[in-house]
Amino acid sequence: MTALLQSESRTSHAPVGENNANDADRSAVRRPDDALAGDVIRTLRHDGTLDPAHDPKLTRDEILGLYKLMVRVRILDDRLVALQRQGRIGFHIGSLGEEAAILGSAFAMRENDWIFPCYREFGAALLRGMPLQRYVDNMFGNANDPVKGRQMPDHYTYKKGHFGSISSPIGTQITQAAGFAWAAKIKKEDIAVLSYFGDGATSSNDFHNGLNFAGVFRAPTIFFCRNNGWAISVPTERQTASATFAEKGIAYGVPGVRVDGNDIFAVVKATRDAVARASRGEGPTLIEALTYRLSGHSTSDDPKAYRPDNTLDPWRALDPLARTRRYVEQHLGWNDDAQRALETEMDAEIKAAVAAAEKTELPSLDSLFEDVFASLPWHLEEQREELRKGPRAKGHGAH
Amino acid sequence: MTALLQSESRTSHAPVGENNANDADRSAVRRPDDALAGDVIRTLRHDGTLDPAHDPKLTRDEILGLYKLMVRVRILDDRLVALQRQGRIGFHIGSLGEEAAILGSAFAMRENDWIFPCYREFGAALLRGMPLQRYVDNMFGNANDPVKGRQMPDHYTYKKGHFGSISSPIGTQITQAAGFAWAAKIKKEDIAVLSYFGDGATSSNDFHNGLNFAGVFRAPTIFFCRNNGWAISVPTERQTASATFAEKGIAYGVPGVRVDGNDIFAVVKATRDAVARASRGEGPTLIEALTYRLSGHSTSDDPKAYRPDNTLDPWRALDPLARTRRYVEQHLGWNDDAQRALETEMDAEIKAAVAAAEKTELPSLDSLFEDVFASLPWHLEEQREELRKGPRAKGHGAH
Amino acid sequence: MPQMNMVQAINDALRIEMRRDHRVVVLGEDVGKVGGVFRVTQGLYDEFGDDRVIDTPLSEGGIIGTAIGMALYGLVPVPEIQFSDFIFPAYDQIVSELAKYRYRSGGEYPAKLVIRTPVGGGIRGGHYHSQSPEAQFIHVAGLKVVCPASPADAKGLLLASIRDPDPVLFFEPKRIYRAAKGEVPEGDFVVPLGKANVVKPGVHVTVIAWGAMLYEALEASNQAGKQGIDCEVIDLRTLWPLDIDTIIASVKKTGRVVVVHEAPKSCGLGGEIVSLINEKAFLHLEAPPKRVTGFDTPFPYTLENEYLPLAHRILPAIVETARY
Amino acid sequence: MPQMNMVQAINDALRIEMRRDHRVVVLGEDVGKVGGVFRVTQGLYDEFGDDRVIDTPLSEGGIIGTAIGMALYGLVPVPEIQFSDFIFPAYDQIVSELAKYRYRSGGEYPAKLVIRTPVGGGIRGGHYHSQSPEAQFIHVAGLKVVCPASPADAKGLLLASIRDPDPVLFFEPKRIYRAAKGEVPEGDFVVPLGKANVVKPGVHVTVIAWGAMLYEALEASNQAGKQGIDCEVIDLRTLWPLDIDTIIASVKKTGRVVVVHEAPKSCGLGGEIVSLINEKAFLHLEAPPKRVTGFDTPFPYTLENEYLPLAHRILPAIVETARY
Ligand SMILES: Cc1ncc(C[n+]2csc(CCOP(=O)(O)OP(=O)(O)O)c2C)c(N)n1
Ligand SMILES: Cc1ncc(C[n+]2csc(CCOP(=O)(O)OP(=O)(O)O)c2C)c(N)n1
Ligand SMILES: [Mg+2]
Ligand SMILES: [Mg+2]
Repeated sequence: MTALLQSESRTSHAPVGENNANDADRSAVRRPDDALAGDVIRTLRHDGTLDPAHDPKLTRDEILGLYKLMVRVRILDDRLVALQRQGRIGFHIGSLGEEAAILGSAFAMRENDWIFPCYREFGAALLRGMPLQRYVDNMFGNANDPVKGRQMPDHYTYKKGHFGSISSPIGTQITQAAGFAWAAKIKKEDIAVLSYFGDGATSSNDFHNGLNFAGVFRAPTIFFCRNNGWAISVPTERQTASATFAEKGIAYGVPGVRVDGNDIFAVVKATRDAVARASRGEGPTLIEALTYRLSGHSTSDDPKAYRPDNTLDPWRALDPLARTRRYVEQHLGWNDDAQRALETEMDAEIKAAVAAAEKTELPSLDSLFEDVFASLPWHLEEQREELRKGPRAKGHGAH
Repeated sequence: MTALLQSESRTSHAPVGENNANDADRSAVRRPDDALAGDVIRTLRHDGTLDPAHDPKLTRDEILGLYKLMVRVRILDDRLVALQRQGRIGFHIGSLGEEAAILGSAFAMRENDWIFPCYREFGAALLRGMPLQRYVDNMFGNANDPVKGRQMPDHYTYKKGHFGSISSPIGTQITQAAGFAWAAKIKKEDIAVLSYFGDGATSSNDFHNGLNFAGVFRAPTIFFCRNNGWAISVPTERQTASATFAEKGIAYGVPGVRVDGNDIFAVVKATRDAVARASRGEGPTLIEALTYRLSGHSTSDDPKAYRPDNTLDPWRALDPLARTRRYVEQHLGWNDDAQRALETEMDAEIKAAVAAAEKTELPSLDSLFEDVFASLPWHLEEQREELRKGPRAKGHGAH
Repeated sequence: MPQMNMVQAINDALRIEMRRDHRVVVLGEDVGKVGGVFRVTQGLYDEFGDDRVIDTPLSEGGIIGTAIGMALYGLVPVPEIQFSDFIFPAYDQIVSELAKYRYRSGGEYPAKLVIRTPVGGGIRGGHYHSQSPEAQFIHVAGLKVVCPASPADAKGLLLASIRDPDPVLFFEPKRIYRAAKGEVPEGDFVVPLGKANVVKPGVHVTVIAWGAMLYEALEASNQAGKQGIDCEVIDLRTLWPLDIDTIIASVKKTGRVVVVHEAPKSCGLGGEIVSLINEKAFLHLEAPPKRVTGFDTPFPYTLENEYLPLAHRILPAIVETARY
Repeated sequence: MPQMNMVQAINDALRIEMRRDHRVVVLGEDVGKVGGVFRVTQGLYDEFGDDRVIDTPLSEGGIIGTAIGMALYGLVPVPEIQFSDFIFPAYDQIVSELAKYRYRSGGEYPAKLVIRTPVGGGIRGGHYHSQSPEAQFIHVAGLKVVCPASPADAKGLLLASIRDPDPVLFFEPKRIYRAAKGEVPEGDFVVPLGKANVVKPGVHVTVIAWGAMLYEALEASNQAGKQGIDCEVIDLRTLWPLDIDTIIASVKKTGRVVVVHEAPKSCGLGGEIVSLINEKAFLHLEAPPKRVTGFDTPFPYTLENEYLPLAHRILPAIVETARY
């Protein structure tokens, strides 16, 4: 009898050699064949057919709708990076390469379900109905920004679409999602909550707390880990010594599932299954979506400093957009004309939204003091008066 | 193919029914036959023989030495509770029922190894050579208290015996132990670090951080979880939905092992194996020692409010002291006379130590300000002067 | 009116509000079956069940993080942190999340909850069962902070806190949990947040205190009275946002101030009060405002009564200030 | 002497000390191969290797908790927290453990480490890449707190911090990481902790600042000079324990004080300084000490320059104080 609970050999991270992070060759970069080995759900086969065992049975319109949204998200990403390079917005953090993971999972949620986002899921917000203008206004932090110019770009909200508040500290939304779902369970409302986070976030206090509480109280939470290989410059093999992220669920009595995150069909299926489990009262699920961050971490990051560009090639070959496009071309009659029309349309939409956003004034001085509390206490009233009467900072004379 | 990583059915906690904490019958109390089911290392069989597969091969002197120390620890525990009830000390947190887990694991460590304690391991400190007087002085918080009366009773240190500093916040020592061991590894020193904590502590941020860092950096740490069934009034099944605590190691690539914590032979064996692994450079091990808190949480706790006394009976039958005593009586010629002599001796020792501690003056006023920093900054000098010249609090006129 | 101690008064408030408002849930370590290590939640588990009085795993970050989620859903969680010394594993969720939620979401997601936690020294708890961390929360914009000194205030302020739209840290001075007894109005009863209480009017020195130290301030003031010094003693009650009007009115009358608190002196609330008085009543000051506080050391065990700003340390400060 | 910016000066200090003292290790998120998100540790990984310049998992609690363990072992860890806004998941390890280790162990286990972390606004970082949490650490006994304003001070103070026997929080004002340039002594060079720097002597108003706001204080003082107001500008450098002698000597000369800091006003270090001045130089005060600080709101994104206590807000405070 051996009582040693050994984790299986590592399949997800370093391509070769043993798990000895401290001695490991740090230049080793995860290749898809390592990452996608083992028990990973895949639906969209390399030959362009769908594995019936994991087919979410999407309608033609659903598939085309998802594909179009993937394209829109990518174009938007591209334009926002350009705007940042031009100095017109301050920052952008995108989802290049992760569109299938993000859109597939958000799509699988029911209308009454909720999303507790990380910072890369603007695609999910658009899917939940957030107007493009609202998003772009946030990128400019202007007076129409849903968060009133208080947070950085990519930190918007959209309550109407059951899309939560974004904050920068890694992981905090995980525990909050568990609490939200738990509250729904207490109130006997059949809703599920989707919480997004990265591979790096699995090391946070909140991953531990969120999964543990959800496990104990069977909160209908779907913990969706976008394993994109990196936490800024830190590769997954430096993040944990566990063989996979999915198996971390064992520590919490939470079933874990691994899915090809660049396969939008598989992502929809895995997330739907998790929603069904939650709805049956069986509690939370941890989904590890294997994908890859094809861009830098954000516009502030230069990935060349730690990741030779050619190591991306095998992952580029698995680009979720290209894979989905092949499918819609093969099976649903999509073609270059349709693609061009879509791109043109999106271009125009973005241009219009940007133009409107740039024309919009900055948030008012008074807005600096609102919403700290439900109403203004004396000390903030005094500080507001001070700012109102005082000289203005350079460049803010307008409002 | 199912990609669902299901944890096995629960063996450690609620005796019957499914894992649905929120609905579970909260009066369910863990019974040893449930707790000790499954892959649990046991050496000392119920018939009094040792399972050769897990025999640590202790010498006669070692066994008798360990047994005697178990007795001393229990007597000490008993007297300290009495002193608290008499109002002569303020607090005690004991190890009733957990002596085998604590002493067996500490015994398995090599002389150069280190211990990062929780708060119940005064037995381990004594095993590492801490003079009884030092411990008792801490219980009285007098001028000879190693921590100068600054912390509560049971918060001593013993650096000479490689025994760390005790603090009340649950779990913090786990991460520190990992860092200490990691530093030794960086310095290529062959030492291992034993970190004690309870089942409740597995829910802390630090459990997550300590195990994750130790896993990634292969720090030679032995994470020793005293699963005593309770975190004050909260039973283990409310602490986590994982089937065992040992399997939490999977989340960190850290092997987990379960051991009968009331079997001192098994505990020595499991810990020695972990030390050997660490020494071979194979990194950390998580040990779950299945034991039971036979007393209240501390002298401040009244367990009758949440745990009917008779539910303890099956665990009392597994009392580690009684089990070891049966062994030494059967095999090593121990008898009632020897027992009485030992008890008398320990009684006298404690009496003497208590008398000495009670005679010792309180820590000096000046000691209040020392050791905040290596030397006294101006503001603490001023505060010290204020206290020196000011009127004294009632009852502290003496110093 | 019935006589209650502070534990009973808080328990009463929780029961009243849980009966009235079904969104209110209590969660924390040992709060359920056993009713909390100080027995403040005793009996609530039996009345309201496991879905509303919830024993949680041992993780303050988990307690506050999930409570925020519950609040976003629409419940009104009243989590308990067993000792305020153990609030720090949840500090990130409190200061980075809870305090900023309404603001950072443009008002879309207010996160309303009340964190109850025993505070301060007086039970021989040493480093980790004695601290008073109010300043570490006041400095962070977005939190209200309350600390009652009497059973009636404990009840009335807790009910006000639960009904207030903003997140509240409700510090319960454990030294007087059972020692402070008094009449407590029956049934629904609210003491408004943001209003200090002039416990004893006077003309020579303004003494500002709260929680357990209020009684020490009163004791010292009585002793000062025997020397002809007539103190005005203010119980702050709501520590943030504080009742600046009451403070300034008193200082304008007396020109002399002593602030008392258990927390270490440096960057404590005392310093803030002194600075505000400088800003608003400088020309009225006839003596330098004094702070009588815990020392800038960890909280000690044996010398607890030397560390605390008890009456024997407050009295000389009052006398010095009066005679300045 | 070579010209350096602050990033280069800190890098230089780390390199010098790592060469001199093999116990020094650097750890944190992205500090290794890529040299930190601000490139402060650039090149150290190549020179000292993965055992001494360590990329860690994404957990500040893990970074500080293991660093404490390393320190107990005898190493001298210099962990980096990527932004001081992200220090709060480690707050418990810092305030409950690091700050108290020497004290609580009766001196047996001092835990010495230096936490480096970028602080303050000025890079359009919004709520979570802009805060200045010094007061939340000063209030806790047992920590030293440093914040340099020039490249030379950054180097000298960091070397002093690493060699100091106590734990140090070393805040690096990111707004001037590259903007502040100056001559930096080559090789080993120490600026002692606890000594403020009178950057500009003057007789009318004492202006106290540190970090990036020092330059705003200087700018405002220069403008005030044009109105005939001669300010004495003090760069605090070590925020705790602070250089009380320099402050009091200056206030005794000027009788007027303006304190500037980015952190929110309430319970900030400014309040502590004002209170100390009250205690030690009350009769010298000719005007109420003023605080020009961040507002008591979360740190905003778009209106960052309205929030910060920049020169345009400091100047009126100086003028008002001078004319009081
Ligand atoms: C608590 C905290 N620490 C550090 C950071 C800085 N930071 C921002 S994103 C990031 C990496 C996150 O990696 P991962 O979780 O894998 O998400 P990804 O960016 O890959 O989607 C870090 C370290 C932060 N935002 N919060
Ligand atoms: C961070 C923190 N939260 C709460 C407490 C209060 N507390 C002290 S011991 C304890 C239970 C610990 O249970 P466990 O880890 O199982 O250890 P055991 O006492 O059973 O040995 C609690 C909740 C604490 N000391 N620290
Ligand atoms: Mg990632
Ligand atoms: Mg336990």
